[in-house]
Amino acid sequence: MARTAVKFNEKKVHKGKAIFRIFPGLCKGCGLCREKCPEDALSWSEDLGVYGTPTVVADPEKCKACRICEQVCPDCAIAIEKR
Amino acid sequence: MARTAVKFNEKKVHKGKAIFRIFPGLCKGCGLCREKCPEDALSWSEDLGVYGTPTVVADPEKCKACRICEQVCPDCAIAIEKR
Amino acid sequence: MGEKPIKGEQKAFMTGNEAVAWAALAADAEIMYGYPITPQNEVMQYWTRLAPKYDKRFLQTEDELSAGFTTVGGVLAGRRAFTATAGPGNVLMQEPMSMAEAMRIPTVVVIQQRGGPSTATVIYSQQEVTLTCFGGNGEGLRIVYSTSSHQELFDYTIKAFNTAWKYRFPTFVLADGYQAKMRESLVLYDPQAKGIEMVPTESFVGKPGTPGEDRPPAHLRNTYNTEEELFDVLSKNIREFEENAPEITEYEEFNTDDADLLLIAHGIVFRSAAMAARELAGEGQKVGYFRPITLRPFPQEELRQAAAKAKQVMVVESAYGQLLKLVKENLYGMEVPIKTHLRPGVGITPEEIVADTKKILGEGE
Amino acid sequence: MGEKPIKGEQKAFMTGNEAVAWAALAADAEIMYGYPITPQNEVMQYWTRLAPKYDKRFLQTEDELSAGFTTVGGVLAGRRAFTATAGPGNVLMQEPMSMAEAMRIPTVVVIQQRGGPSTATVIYSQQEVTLTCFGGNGEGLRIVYSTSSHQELFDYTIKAFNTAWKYRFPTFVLADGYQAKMRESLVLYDPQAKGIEMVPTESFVGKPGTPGEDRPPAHLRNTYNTEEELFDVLSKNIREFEENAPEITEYEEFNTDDADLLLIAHGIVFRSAAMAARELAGEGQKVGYFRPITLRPFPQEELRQAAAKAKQVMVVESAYGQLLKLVKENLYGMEVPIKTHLRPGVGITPEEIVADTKKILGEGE
Amino acid sequence: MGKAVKIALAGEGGQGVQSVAMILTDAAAMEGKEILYIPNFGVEQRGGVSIAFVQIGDEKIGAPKFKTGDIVVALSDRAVRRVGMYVGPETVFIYDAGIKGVEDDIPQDAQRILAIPALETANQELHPRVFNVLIMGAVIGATHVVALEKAKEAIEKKLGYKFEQNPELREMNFKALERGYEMVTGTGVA
Amino acid sequence: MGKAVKIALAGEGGQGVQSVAMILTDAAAMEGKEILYIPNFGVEQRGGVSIAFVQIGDEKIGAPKFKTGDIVVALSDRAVRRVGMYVGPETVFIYDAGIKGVEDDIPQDAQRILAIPALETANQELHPRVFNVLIMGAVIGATHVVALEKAKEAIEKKLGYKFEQNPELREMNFKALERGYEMVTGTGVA
Amino acid sequence: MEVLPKIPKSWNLESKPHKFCPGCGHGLVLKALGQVIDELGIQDRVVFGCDIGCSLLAWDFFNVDSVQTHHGRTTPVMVGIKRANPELIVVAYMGDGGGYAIGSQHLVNAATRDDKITVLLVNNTIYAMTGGQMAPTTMPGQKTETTPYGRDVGVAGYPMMGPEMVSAITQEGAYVARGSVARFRKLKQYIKNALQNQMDERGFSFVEALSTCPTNWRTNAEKTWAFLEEQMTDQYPPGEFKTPQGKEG
Amino acid sequence: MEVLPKIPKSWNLESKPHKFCPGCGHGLVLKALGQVIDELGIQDRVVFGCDIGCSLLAWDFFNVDSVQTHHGRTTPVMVGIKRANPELIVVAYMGDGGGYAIGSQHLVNAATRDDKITVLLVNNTIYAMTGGQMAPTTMPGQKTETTPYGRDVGVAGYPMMGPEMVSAITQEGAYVARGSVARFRKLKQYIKNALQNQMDERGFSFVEALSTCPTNWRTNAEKTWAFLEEQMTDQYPPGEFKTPQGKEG
Ligand SMILES: Cc1ncc(C[n+]2csc(CCOP(=O)(O)OP(=O)(O)O)c2C)c(N)n1
Ligand SMILES: Cc1ncc(C[n+]2csc(CCOP(=O)(O)OP(=O)(O)O)c2C)c(N)n1
Ligand code: SF4
Ligand code: SF4
Ligand code: SF4
Ligand code: SF4
Ligand code: SF4
Ligand code: SF4
Ligand SMILES: [Mg+2]
Ligand SMILES: [Mg+2]
Repeated sequence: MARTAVKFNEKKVHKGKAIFRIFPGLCKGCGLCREKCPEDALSWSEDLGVYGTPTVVADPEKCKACRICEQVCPDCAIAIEKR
Repeated sequence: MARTAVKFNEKKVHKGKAIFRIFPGLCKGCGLCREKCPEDALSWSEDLGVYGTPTVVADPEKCKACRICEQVCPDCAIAIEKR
Repeated sequence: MGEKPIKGEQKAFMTGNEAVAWAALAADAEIMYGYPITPQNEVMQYWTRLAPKYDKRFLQTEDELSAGFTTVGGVLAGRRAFTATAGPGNVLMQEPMSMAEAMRIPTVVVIQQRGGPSTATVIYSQQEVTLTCFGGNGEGLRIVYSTSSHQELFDYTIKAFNTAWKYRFPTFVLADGYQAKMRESLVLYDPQAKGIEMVPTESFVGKPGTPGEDRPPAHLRNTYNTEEELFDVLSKNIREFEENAPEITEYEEFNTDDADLLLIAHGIVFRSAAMAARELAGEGQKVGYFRPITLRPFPQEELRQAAAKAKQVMVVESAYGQLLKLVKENLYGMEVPIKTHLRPGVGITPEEIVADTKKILGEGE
Repeated sequence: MGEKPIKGEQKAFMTGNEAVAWAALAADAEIMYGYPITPQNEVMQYWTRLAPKYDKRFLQTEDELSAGFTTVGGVLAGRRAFTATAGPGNVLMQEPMSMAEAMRIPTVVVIQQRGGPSTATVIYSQQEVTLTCFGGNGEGLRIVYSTSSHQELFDYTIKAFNTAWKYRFPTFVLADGYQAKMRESLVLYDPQAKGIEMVPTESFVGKPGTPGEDRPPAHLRNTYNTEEELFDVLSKNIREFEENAPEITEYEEFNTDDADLLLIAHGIVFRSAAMAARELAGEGQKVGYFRPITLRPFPQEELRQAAAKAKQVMVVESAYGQLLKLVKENLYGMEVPIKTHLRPGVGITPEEIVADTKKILGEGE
Repeated sequence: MGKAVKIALAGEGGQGVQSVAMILTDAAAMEGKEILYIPNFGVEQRGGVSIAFVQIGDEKIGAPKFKTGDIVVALSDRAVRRVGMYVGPETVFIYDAGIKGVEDDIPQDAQRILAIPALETANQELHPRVFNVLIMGAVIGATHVVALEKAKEAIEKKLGYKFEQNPELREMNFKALERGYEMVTGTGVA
Repeated sequence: MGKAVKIALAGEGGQGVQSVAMILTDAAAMEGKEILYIPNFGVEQRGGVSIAFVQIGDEKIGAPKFKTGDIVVALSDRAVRRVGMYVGPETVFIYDAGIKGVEDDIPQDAQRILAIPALETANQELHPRVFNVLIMGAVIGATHVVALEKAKEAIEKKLGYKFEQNPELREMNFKALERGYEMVTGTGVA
Repeated sequence: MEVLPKIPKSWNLESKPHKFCPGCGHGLVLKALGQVIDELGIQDRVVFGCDIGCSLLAWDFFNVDSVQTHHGRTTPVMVGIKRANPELIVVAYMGDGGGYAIGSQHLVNAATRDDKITVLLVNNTIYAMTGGQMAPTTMPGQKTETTPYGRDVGVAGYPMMGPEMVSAITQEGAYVARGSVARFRKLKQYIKNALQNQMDERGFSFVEALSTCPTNWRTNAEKTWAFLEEQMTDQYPPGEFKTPQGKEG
Repeated sequence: MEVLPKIPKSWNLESKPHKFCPGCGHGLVLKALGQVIDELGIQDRVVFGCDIGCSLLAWDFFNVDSVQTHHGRTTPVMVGIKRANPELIVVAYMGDGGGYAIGSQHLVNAATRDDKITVLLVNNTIYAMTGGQMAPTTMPGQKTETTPYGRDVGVAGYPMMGPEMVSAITQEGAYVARGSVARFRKLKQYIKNALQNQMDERGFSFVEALSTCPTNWRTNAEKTWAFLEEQMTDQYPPGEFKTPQGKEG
């Protein structure tokens, strides 16, 4: 199972209200999450996703850990944990 | 056109309130008309219809020329005229 | 489960459609899916009368596409499932059967041929041979039994389930409106009493255990991304079809040694051909017959051997050259002259064949 | 009516689907009915872009049954109507086309073959030959042109309308996913400018005058009460099909005199075969080719003549023996050995054919 | 090629020709004969002429239909017209004497042509309902394809439950069978 | 059998290989060449590797696909893996030098293997958007299948309307074309 | 003087008596349709399409151009004709099997597309032509050849409510009604409204006609009427379901 | 420690990232379905059938037994399975083309028959897999590959209202709802209700999911959401249309 996390290539931001995890191995860079974040906390990241397009990253200052981005991601590429 | 009448073999009862015409060349003896006559004026006739089954004939005493029998005949085998 | 529908053997006098329903029961078929069409209707009608007594099921669908695809579903669920159709229904049935062919789903379909093309007649023909053997957008990896009597309808309907489940190709019992509607005698039997074991069925989906944990999930598909992927699947299926063909093919022949004329016919027309051949043989003429029982795979070698010994052959069928095409294809390379007696959509009597045969043999003199 | 879509001649570089749409416009087709399916989609997509400019119509239907039956309706109303489909859509199209066949309704259908059976691939194959020639529950009274280039797609789509309306048999243009999707050059033209007169259309229903008074009503049917009635209709249609066949059949051949090997191929595979033959001929080998352009009716006499002069023939196709069946059937009685190069569902390059040919010719030595 | 007797029975939908065929073939089956019986069928549920093609013999029967019958029976004007095609020079053609307007349609080339007063007899002497049994008697009389007694057994099997309630019915049916038989044998055919 | 040049171009959906093929074949068409161009296509609308099969020559082209390309270009890791099958001993194989983790997948038997810094050059010297034009330049450099000038004409035809508004774009495209060309010719392939 | 039966002018006398069984409701529906064609004066531009099912027996019923199509396919053939020549008035005539089972995709999609055609569907609760199998409209408990012990709704399903379904998916210009041959005048009016709607190019028009099949019901005249007027009418409420806006219901 | 993405247990990790395009709503619908399967604990007895259309890309999406069928034919295949083995919980997963066009006869008849199956239909207003042609659900005025000048409802017809239609023909035990991937929690609840309804053997259950197709809509993330949440939601009101009696809506 650890294999999967490796495969999906977890990156995390561990600051502010949430632990924000993005899995570039799943992210297709569609941007649906960015549009839906009520805090405008998501921006494009340097890391590239499966299709070679930018993934997203959360601004720990802004993120309220509402988990909307996680919910709307069609690829399960985001995992939010409240801290 | 006269040919048609011949073909359908008109018979008529010319008494009472109505001229009742039956065309045995059309009548299949289904009996739908008999059931629907509000005056119970129709009975089976000696004449045979297209399928060798009895046709119907109206009792001039009873018939009120309501034309229901004409209307419900699926084969257009009855023609009623008020007198 | 109720008790066995047939115990031992039982003489009966019934229609072909009834024989099919009894055969399906005897074969322990579990569910029929169907859509009405003449001359197949009575298969469903007998099945629906008999089925509840033996805990069998039936679903009348909205059309033949659905009848075929629900049958596919029934088989996927691991049941001996079947359907029956004819004519325009058989045309529609090709869509589901092309899926069954692609995915090696052992469906059983009974076809009662009627006049064609289009609605044509509800009566009779042998015009669905090409359709049943090669319908769909594929290469015809199917098994087709052409029956000629009620006994055979019964025998081969039972056998069809075993063939289908053994080899996993869609299997057809090909009869016609005459066989469907006529009454004649036959012997019904319990296959087991005859030593016929029913090939066990197997679920494609819904096996025990949690997929991905206790066992791999079934991931069944008929669509491929690249030509090469498809080619590999097709090549395997074709190879298996061809390897099994010799085991599957069946035929019947008479008087094939040194025949002046070899009659070739299938299905009910074969009966007329056989009677004609026997009569003429009785009169001292060298007339034999060859009858393919499996139209697909075709008994190629056997026909070639029979034809090799004949001076000429005559293909007799109630179609305009559908068996004829199979014969020519399978006899390719030989030079034996082929005569024909082709009557699309109408029955053929022994008398007609005798007359034609005599003319031909007369010509030859 | 808008102005002519194409004036005179015009060089173009486009996909085959686009060429079909332009051809239909050039042929003054009036309405297209269709249902999406890869690789045919762009025919509709170009037609819907172009049609309104020239006062043409389009209807996207709910499925291919409807696309076929609305096309039948459009033709009955007296319009040059057509549809296009592929693969599983072609399977469904057989129901309406069997009605068109029975009633002699001059429908035009463009088929872009894809992998089969079932959904298989959306890409390419030559596996719909049997289906297109003989699909349905009848005797295959259809006309099937197999094209091999965009120029031919354009030419034969125009011609298909004329053939259909002249002979009143359903007419098919049979191409494939490669031809549909690839781009190459061709010359578009206004048929009239080339001296091609479009065969006038005629209404089957809705003619002027009151039926039963000014003229007899059209009472069109495809169902008959007795076998004999059907037989008469079929016999007439078969006779007319066969009588017209010599006028309809088309073929192409090269180097057929005294060939050590005659390649037989159709459609886009023919291009590879032709290149292979020319290359080998260039190298001094006696290799020719024969290409049926009409697969139905089949150029039987012409192939027999060509094959008679060959030491052996090789059938090359992206199917498992569909052209091969036609060849065997039509060459029946001859003994010329038939080799095969059968690649169901995958493309065939000239190189492969050359390699195979050399092996065979080598063997022969 | 078979000494099977070929019988075509034709009439209007209500005249019961298929019941005649059913009972007749049941009787033959009881005698262990080989039988093939097929009704005509078409798109119309009623309205067409109903025909029963029956063949009874000692060996397996070949084709279900035949060009020419040994016995062809027609019970209505339309039936007369429809079954003409099954009559040949060897055929015994039987029709009901009460049918009108078919003078020109009676086949000319039959071996023998018999007009029997079946309908009249049934209506007047027996009951209209047994008309078809009377016809069955005639067919047996013309063919001897089954024994009269077996035919009675078959009738009993089929209608026994009705006879229980109304034994007179049995009487009438058997009488009809015999009358039909006599009509044909009495007129010298056998 | 044809001196047609056979080119296979493969990349991810967004990398524009089909546009390269379109412009290239347009240019060839302008030169009166015979061309056959076919994209690969499958059930997935995106997500698969996009391949353009292009053949350009003086005579009619035969089959649309080929076993072995003269030039095979791969622009992503998946593309490298996917097009290996089209590489033979006569093939010039070109791939982007920036692709990681494909060491084991680079075909071994090609005539020549070229890793060109196309992505990097486009990103750093020009603009990511002209990456595909740069690739076109490389293909032309490797094949001389059309004149560089014709390629510019074709680009002009296709993108002229954009260049009107922003003439710098034209500059950048032409530059990309030339840089691509040089990358290959400069490294000695021709 | 010989007098003619009162037969609609648009009927084809050559094919009369027609091919339907004694007491068959098809005759009544077609009588209503014939009278409507006469009254609207459109005999010269009606195209009548009949399905496979007993409706096919009407292939030469009228002196109007007629096409007999395939089972369930009359709707697309008529749509094809109408789209190709909108001047024509097309009537797609079919049974409940043809319309609600095998051809239901065509009905549903023509309705949604708002094709300017008239569909006239005969609901006789049965597959009549094939000898009396269950239809989508077979009544709960009704015995048919494929529900020999009566239609068990838990297994074989519920009756299809056609006009209700068509109403749910059609536009404002559509006309949807259910009539009955037991209420001839109403039925005729509905058919007339439906054709008028097509002539006015308002939208799709659909009439289901409750009808009789004494042959397969195995009913005499009395029971035939009773089944139609009682059971069927309870299950299938007649009336207009949708009338085009700006037009009285 | 490496942390797993929050992926439903019933998803098949081997086939992830899945084959759908970036931003495709199919992924969301299948996420909801996956979570429901997990929560109901039925991974061992669900059979998942997918249609031809982008739904086919889900043929190996789950760790549940799955069958990819033909275009429009997933309903009958699932009906066939359910009838043959009622223990299984079957989900017929399809697009608007498969469900409302080519397979509409199956949808309508399975609904009327009250088959105990769950149909989950993805409405993305388009034929996505074939490259963006008009679907029955294409919005008025919407440009597609076969309505290049926008859907002209007078010619190409009106959007198909699926749940409305299914509601009109289903029985009391049926469950009918329309959700949207923009309202994930509701959608998931509807899917759960639908499956629960099947498990309870109450009746047919049907959920339409409004979904996105950025590839064929040619929209960026912003416009994708806007089209779904504004235009589509206006045309296609989400909500529960039919809930089984004795159960709260
Ligand atoms: C494709 C196809 N399937 C089945 C049939 C057989 N068939 C002919 S009529 C009919 C049913 C007719 O029922 P309905 O439509 O209700 O009309 P009715 O006869 O009751 O008037 C069927 C199933 C056919 N002709 N074609
Ligand atoms: C019989 C048949 N006709 C047509 C097709 C082509 N086809 C494949 S997918 C599709 C449309 C899919 O649209 P939809 O059902 O809405 O699913 P989506 O791709 O939008 O998710 C079509 C028409 C086919 N595979 N089979
Ligand atoms: S929604 Fe998911 S796939 Fe899309 S950009 Fe956000 S994290 Fe990536
Ligand atoms: S958890 Fe909520 S606030 Fe934080 S990034 Fe996601 S959507 Fe924005
Ligand atoms: S309704 Fe007509 S056909 Fe029936 S019995 Fe009366 S007159 Fe005769
Ligand atoms: S007209 Fe009226 S009263 Fe007279 S017979 Fe007919 S139904 Fe009876
Ligand atoms: S079978 Fe029924 S529907 Fe058909 S014609 Fe006879 S009565 Fe009418
Ligand atoms: S084409 Fe549309 S529906 Fe299909 S996978 Fe891509 S985004 Fe999803
Ligand atoms: Mg009906
Ligand atoms: Mg869709």
